[in-house]
Amino acid sequence: MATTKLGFIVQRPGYKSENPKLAITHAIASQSVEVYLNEGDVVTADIAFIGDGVLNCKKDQKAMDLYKLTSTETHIKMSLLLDLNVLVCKEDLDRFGLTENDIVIDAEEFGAEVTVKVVPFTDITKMMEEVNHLLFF
Amino acid sequence: MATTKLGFIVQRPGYKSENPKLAITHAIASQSVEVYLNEGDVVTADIAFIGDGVLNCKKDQKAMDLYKLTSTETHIKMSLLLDLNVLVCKEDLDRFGLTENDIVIDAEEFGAEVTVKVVPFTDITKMMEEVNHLLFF
Amino acid sequence: MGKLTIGCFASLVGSMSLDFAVKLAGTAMEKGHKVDLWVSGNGTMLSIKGQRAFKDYSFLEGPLKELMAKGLNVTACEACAEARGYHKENTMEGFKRHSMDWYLASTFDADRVLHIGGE
Amino acid sequence: MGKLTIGCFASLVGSMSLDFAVKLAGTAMEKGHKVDLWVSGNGTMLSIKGQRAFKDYSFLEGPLKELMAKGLNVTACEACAEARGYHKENTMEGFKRHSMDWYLASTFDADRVLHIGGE
Amino acid sequence: MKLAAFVSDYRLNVDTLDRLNPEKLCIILVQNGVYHATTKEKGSPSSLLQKTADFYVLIDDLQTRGLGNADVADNVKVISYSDIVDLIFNEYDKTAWL
Amino acid sequence: MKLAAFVSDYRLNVDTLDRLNPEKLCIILVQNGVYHATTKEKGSPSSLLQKTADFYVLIDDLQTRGLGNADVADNVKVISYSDIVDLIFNEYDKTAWL
Repeated sequence: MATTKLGFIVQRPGYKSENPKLAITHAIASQSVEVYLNEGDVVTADIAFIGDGVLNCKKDQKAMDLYKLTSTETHIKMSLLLDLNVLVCKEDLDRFGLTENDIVIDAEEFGAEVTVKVVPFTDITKMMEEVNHLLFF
Repeated sequence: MATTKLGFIVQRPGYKSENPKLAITHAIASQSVEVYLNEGDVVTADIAFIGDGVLNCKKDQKAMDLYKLTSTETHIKMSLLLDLNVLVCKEDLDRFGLTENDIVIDAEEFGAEVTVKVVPFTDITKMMEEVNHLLFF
Repeated sequence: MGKLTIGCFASLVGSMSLDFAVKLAGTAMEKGHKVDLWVSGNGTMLSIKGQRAFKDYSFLEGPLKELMAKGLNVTACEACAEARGYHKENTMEGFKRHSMDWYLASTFDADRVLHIGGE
Repeated sequence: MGKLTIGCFASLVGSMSLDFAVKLAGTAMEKGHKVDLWVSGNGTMLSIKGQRAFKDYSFLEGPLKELMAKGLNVTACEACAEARGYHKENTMEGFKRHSMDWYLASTFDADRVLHIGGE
Repeated sequence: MKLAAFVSDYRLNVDTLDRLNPEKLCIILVQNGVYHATTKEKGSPSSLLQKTADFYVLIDDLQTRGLGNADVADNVKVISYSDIVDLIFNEYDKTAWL
Repeated sequence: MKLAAFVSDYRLNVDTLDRLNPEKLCIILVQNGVYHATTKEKGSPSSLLQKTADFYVLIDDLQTRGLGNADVADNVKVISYSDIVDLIFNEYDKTAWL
């Protein structure tokens, strides 16, 4: 019985490249990893949005209406529904003049119980220290 | 009998994206465009390297030896062989501390008669004014 | 009314440059302009038939077929497509494949050229 | 000796990140390490069989086959491949296709993970 | 030259716009370029908006990113795809995608 | 944390390196990141080289671009693929590709 912890760090805004969405979909895949592992072994995935990456978290993204494409907002909500730990850097939100009111915080409409956590960068550093491997997007 | 002039402007270094090479291969395609046009009608393509794009022009690129990939240097020589007008911004070479000795200037080994022209940016501006359409890479 | 030639080198998935190109092409045609669309490099992915309509990815086969029916002239770079494993038999009906000179020829009588290259 | 898991999301043509990933994998294996290679997004292009060996483009089918013969474990994201028109029948022999959890499972007992994502 | 320049990224990796000096210039913000119209970092708008040019931003690409008219700087006009077609055909003779 | 950070581009569009403060840091310059090791703009070396870190540059990627040992700044060590494998297995515990 062992746990491997991964930290997914999203540093860039969405829609210019597939990377921010792939970060979320890969992190979500931690929920089905058991089929490859021995009983009790797990892989966990925390997601942190830092730098320009926090722009992915803006709410009311109309990608589906305008381009028939699932929004990054919806992807973030899916990760909450699956109980992932999602961190957003407070200093970067501040830098862009964004508050918790401007970003995706919960996915209550899907029944998600966890919420996005707006945290100081020191908490993200701590997560980076604690995980076994880092994946930067 | 008419002529349409195109200006291909390469602003980025090579090998990170296919764009600088595609600029050259598309410009070279001006030499075979007549099959689609009426007799006497032509399309010309000038190529200008500006900004970080001048780094494409460094000589002695070992891409074939190391990665089995045609170098951007070879592509530039092909464009000289086909008599294209290739301009390199002097101010940008100066900025990087590069001289004519550091870059591809001719393709004499293939029998090319034209050479790369190191010119001040004002000459590139003039080319941009004179062409019918610009294509930035 | 004029002619617009659009060239796009970006991948179908990720950058949304092809989404932009197809929407712009459709809008220009609605306004009575003639449009040629050239895709090269990773943009040749646009030419494949039977694109899977995952909602997570751009899916432009539908809108593209509508525009082709209305006269959109769309061509992929043959060498770029082959290098990516996209062969003639996987190409959407009506989507042409030529060498790069097709794009340059299209600019010959174009009133405007929008080359979407940067990345 | 350890285990290295490499993930790469970049296209076969253009960025040279896959060239880097394959060369690094080969070098690590020569030094006695075990290597898993995961390709996702545009990187799934690496999985296609019958890659045309144009010298203008990266051509990694050859080196990859050699490494697979020596034990390289290489897998493409199935959904990413399908979205790009790369189907099972076009996949190089020995190149596996799985969902993204394969990559995460590979990291479970990896000593080092190099995730090549940025662009 | 009358140039319509498209800016499609927020962190531009080219400085071409600083060199060009066309008779008439507009900058059309599309894709992640729309952040130049909306984002203030530490209270300062994007330095791009200080250039001498007419500025436009595409509404579809604003809304895709959760942004709207209220977020846009005063000197940037919000436009549609239809407006882009008219601009490039009627008011400019060349385009540049940077 | 002992972090081996790969820099693969010349014009970095992220500022992540400015935020990280690991116990031990190296920066491995690969692909177009090699220009940080070789390029002086107006005589000044890349600001990246001023960070507190050990610097390495991949010889294959230098030579691919027409560059070589003689072009490399004094505080950057020229290394091979084999050296990269040894660095990440023996001296660092995590990697970051920026």
